[in-house]
Amino acid sequence: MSLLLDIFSVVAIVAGGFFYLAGTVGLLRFPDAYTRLHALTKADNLGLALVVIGLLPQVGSLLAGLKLLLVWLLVMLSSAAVSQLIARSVRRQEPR
Amino acid sequence: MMVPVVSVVVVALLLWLAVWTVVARDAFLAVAAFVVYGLLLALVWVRLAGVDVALTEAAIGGGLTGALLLGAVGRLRRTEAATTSEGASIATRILAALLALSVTAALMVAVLMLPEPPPSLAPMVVPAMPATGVGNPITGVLLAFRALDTLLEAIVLVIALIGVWSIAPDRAWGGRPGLRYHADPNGILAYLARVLPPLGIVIGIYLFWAGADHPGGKFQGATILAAMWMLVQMAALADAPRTDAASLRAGIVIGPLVFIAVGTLGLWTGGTFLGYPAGWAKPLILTIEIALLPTLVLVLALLMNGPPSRRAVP
Amino acid sequence: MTVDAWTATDGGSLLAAVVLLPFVGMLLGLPLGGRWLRRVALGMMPLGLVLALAIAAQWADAERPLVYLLGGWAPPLGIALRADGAAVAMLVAVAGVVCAIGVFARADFGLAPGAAESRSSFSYWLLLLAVWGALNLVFVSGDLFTLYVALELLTFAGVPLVCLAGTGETLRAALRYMLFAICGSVLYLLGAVLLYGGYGTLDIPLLAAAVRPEPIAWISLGLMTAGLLAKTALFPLHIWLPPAHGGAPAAASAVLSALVIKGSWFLVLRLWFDAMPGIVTPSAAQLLAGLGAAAIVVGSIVALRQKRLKLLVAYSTMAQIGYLFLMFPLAFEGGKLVQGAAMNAGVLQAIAHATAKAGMFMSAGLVYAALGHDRLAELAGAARALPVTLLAFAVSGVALMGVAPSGAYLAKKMLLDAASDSNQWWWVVVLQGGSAFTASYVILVMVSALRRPAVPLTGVQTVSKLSQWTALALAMSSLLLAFAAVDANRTQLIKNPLDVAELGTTLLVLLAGALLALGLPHYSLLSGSVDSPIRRYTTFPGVAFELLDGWLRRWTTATLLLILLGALFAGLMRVGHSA
Amino acid sequence: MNVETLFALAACALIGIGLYGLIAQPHPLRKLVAFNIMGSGVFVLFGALAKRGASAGLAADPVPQALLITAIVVAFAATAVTVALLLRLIEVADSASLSDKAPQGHRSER
Repeated sequence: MSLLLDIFSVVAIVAGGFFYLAGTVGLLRFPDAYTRLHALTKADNLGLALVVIGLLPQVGSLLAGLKLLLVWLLVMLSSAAVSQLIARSVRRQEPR
Repeated sequence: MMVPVVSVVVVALLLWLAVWTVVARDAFLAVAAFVVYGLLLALVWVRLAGVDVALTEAAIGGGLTGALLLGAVGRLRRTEAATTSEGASIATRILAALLALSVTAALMVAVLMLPEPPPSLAPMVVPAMPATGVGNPITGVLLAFRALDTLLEAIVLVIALIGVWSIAPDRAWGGRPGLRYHADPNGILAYLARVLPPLGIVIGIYLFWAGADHPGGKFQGATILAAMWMLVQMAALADAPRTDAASLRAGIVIGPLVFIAVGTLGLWTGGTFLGYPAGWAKPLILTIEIALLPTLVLVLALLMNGPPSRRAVP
Repeated sequence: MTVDAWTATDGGSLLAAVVLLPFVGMLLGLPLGGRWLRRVALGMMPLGLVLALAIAAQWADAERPLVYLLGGWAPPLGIALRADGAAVAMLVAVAGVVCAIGVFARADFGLAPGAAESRSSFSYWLLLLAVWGALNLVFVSGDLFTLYVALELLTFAGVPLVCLAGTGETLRAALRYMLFAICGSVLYLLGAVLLYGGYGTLDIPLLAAAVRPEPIAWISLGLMTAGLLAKTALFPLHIWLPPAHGGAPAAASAVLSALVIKGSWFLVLRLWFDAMPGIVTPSAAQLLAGLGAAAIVVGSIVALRQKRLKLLVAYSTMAQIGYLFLMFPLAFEGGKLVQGAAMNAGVLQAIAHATAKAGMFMSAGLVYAALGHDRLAELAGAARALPVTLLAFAVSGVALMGVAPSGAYLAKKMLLDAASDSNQWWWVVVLQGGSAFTASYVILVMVSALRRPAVPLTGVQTVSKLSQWTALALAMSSLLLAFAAVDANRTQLIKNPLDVAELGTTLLVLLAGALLALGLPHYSLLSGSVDSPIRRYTTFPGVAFELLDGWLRRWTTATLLLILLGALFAGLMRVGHSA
Repeated sequence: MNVETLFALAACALIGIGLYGLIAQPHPLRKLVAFNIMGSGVFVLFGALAKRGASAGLAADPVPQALLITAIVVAFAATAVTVALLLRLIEVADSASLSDKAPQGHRSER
């Protein structure tokens, strides 16, 4: 059982790392602010989710698990809000 | 002992970011790199077994300092070109680089010659901890053995705030600090500023409360609470406070005053100043921490706000 | 080191009280605000003076340094407050000067009944209390990290005093001061960190017992000394001093010049004499005093070249700071730094300077307030309009020159004795030359002010009588300081000022000063003319020194020199120990 | 080599990098950033020394760690005062230059 859980964790975290990598490559390679935001928010949120899910079987207590979920929730909330703000500010600066 | 690869990678990234911060052509890029640097630094602290320091660094060193510098960068764009043209000559740069290198080399020599076994006060801290009634040795140092430093630190913050206020324009004295924020009341920022603070306040108070026995404490908690207040201001849900408000000023000084009062209580009950009567250490330490919390939240947020800049009476 | 250093003595709690009293005043004044600010500040001043005097009495009774263990925790775990003779003397002197400055500033920073709280009054009184508390902490703290916090307190309180006027010029001076001072602090902190790594303590007596001549100690002491010199503005690190001290309001300049710089200077004293006397070498002390000598020459000559009175006084502060470092090479006995007559002379010099310089800045400020300007070339008639003020200026100048029975005189005598005892004749030259330089700018100001104006002065504003007399009182206390400072077995040090040898020296000093005052300034003292064939040659050195000063006060030069000096000090400690 | 030595050596390099920026960068804000880099170098050095001092069952010497928290807060206060001064200078004088020859301000607002 614990071996299965360990394998699950490794797979989930490696997958999460892959999404982070993809998001970062997108950030560096995409041509404009909108596409960069697109790469960053989508890929990183998924990456973080996978890392958190991968870590959940490894935590010792319920409280620690709840803290991990809280971290996830907070990052989702702030990254969603901040990417909105960035996109709006980019659009405001564009010539119409 | 082998050095973990992660540490080597962190060090390499840290140095690269530091160089980038110093040589970047544009001030905005430099400050942005500095913010990332501050977050990376928090990782360094975790690797150095300093979770308390990591929290402080992430909250104050990276977070507040970074936000302060980012705010400043936006407002000095127009002076940047003129000042950059006063740059040092190539010869000066080479000389500066040589000197900096030799300082680094001398320090490295000193570091490699540090004594073995390393001196440490940990063996003295551990047996003294029971007398303080708290479980986190860092809290013990900050509020019992070296309580004077912590009291002075709170006073430093108050003096820094007086200093920041003192450069206000005369016409704005007593008025509100900083810019008046305008934001769409139904926009995403306002949404965030409504959803996040309840959660942030709980987390801030949790960090504060955990500080007695676990990593965390008043500074880390106060920073989060101050950040929540800043968020509400930026979303234009509430304005910055008037700097002549009596309640605000009382909140600013309550922490150090209670600290001094508790210290004097120790003197009065036959001990020494800042000494805690036997058995009373933990409640008194908690009293000090609770009194310091409003001071820290207010001063940290007001330092971010800057000097009063809007007329008191419109 | 005896066990005395870590056992609490009677009356130790007074040390905690003297540190906290000004801060309590500040913390109460902030919420009370308005007219209460001045009341609270002025109320704290006599209390602080009484506390300082009580500490002095306790110290004299105990015949040993006072020690207090905060919270009952002994170093290295806890923090000890200690007051030795030097600390007690500085505590009393600073309390006295703060009281006088408070009385002087009453008029400038008061509020009329019913008036709204003003920015300058709020800032001035709270910052004055903060400076005072920070200084007391510097004098009595026995822990290098607490001293770091004290230094930062002093900087954060001192910098805003520079820009109370709020003009671009003063803001720039304040920013420059702040940036340079935090460079100094970070070097100091770096040194303290290395010392902790090497010896596991930050307590000064424990450190003195543990420290060994090895790279870590040399590097730490070099870094910390350089950092502190930057905060003290010793030549060539005076980048921030002239505009900062010259641009602030008089009551603030007096605080900055008489008090704030003494904090970091005192810390150099603590480090060299108390924390690491075994590490310091004579050659490093020669360098330190050499910088002091250079400060006297450059500061005085550039002072003579100034067109404004306040800037002249600011540059004279730069020169006088040099004087404070002359005692270091004279305090060696058998190759070791010892706390003896030379160190006492240094502390006495600092107190004499604090009182006289505060008086001088006050008089300069009063001249400015009365005439509406402080241009030296247009001072004619000022002495007639403001006799008490100009008398205060003259008395301060005479006290600084080292004429009997001033504190500076006694200090100079003790240093001259030490110099001839240790066969360091060159310091005799510097000490006497310094007096001549001081004489020169006092003569320049007095002759300008005593001259009859071409057209009678009109529109002279009345200035507070109390402020004028306060300036004079401070100047007089500096002039009479020798009587207070001398102990029974040293009375022979004060000679009759009319004695032939004494009078001869004084006259020689005055003559040299007069010659300098004739040759160097922008305009001729005799004719008032700006340009003549002879003046082109006599003013040449002045112009050259002005250019040098301007170059040194560039940011890159100053920071490079800061690092170089740190390296030089570390190197000289190293060289002294390999020999 | 162990972790604390690695970080201590890196800290020395950070101090050097910050020092260079302090000397060579003309803009006050850049100097301030460099000051923060240099300061963090000093802090990391202290932290590495604390880790070296791990003993008596603690993972690090708690005294330097407690002092570090104080030092970080003091450095923040220094940054806040400097930023406020700089922004006000720009407001009044329309220039951020530290040189004596810079414009002295055209507005007489007080």
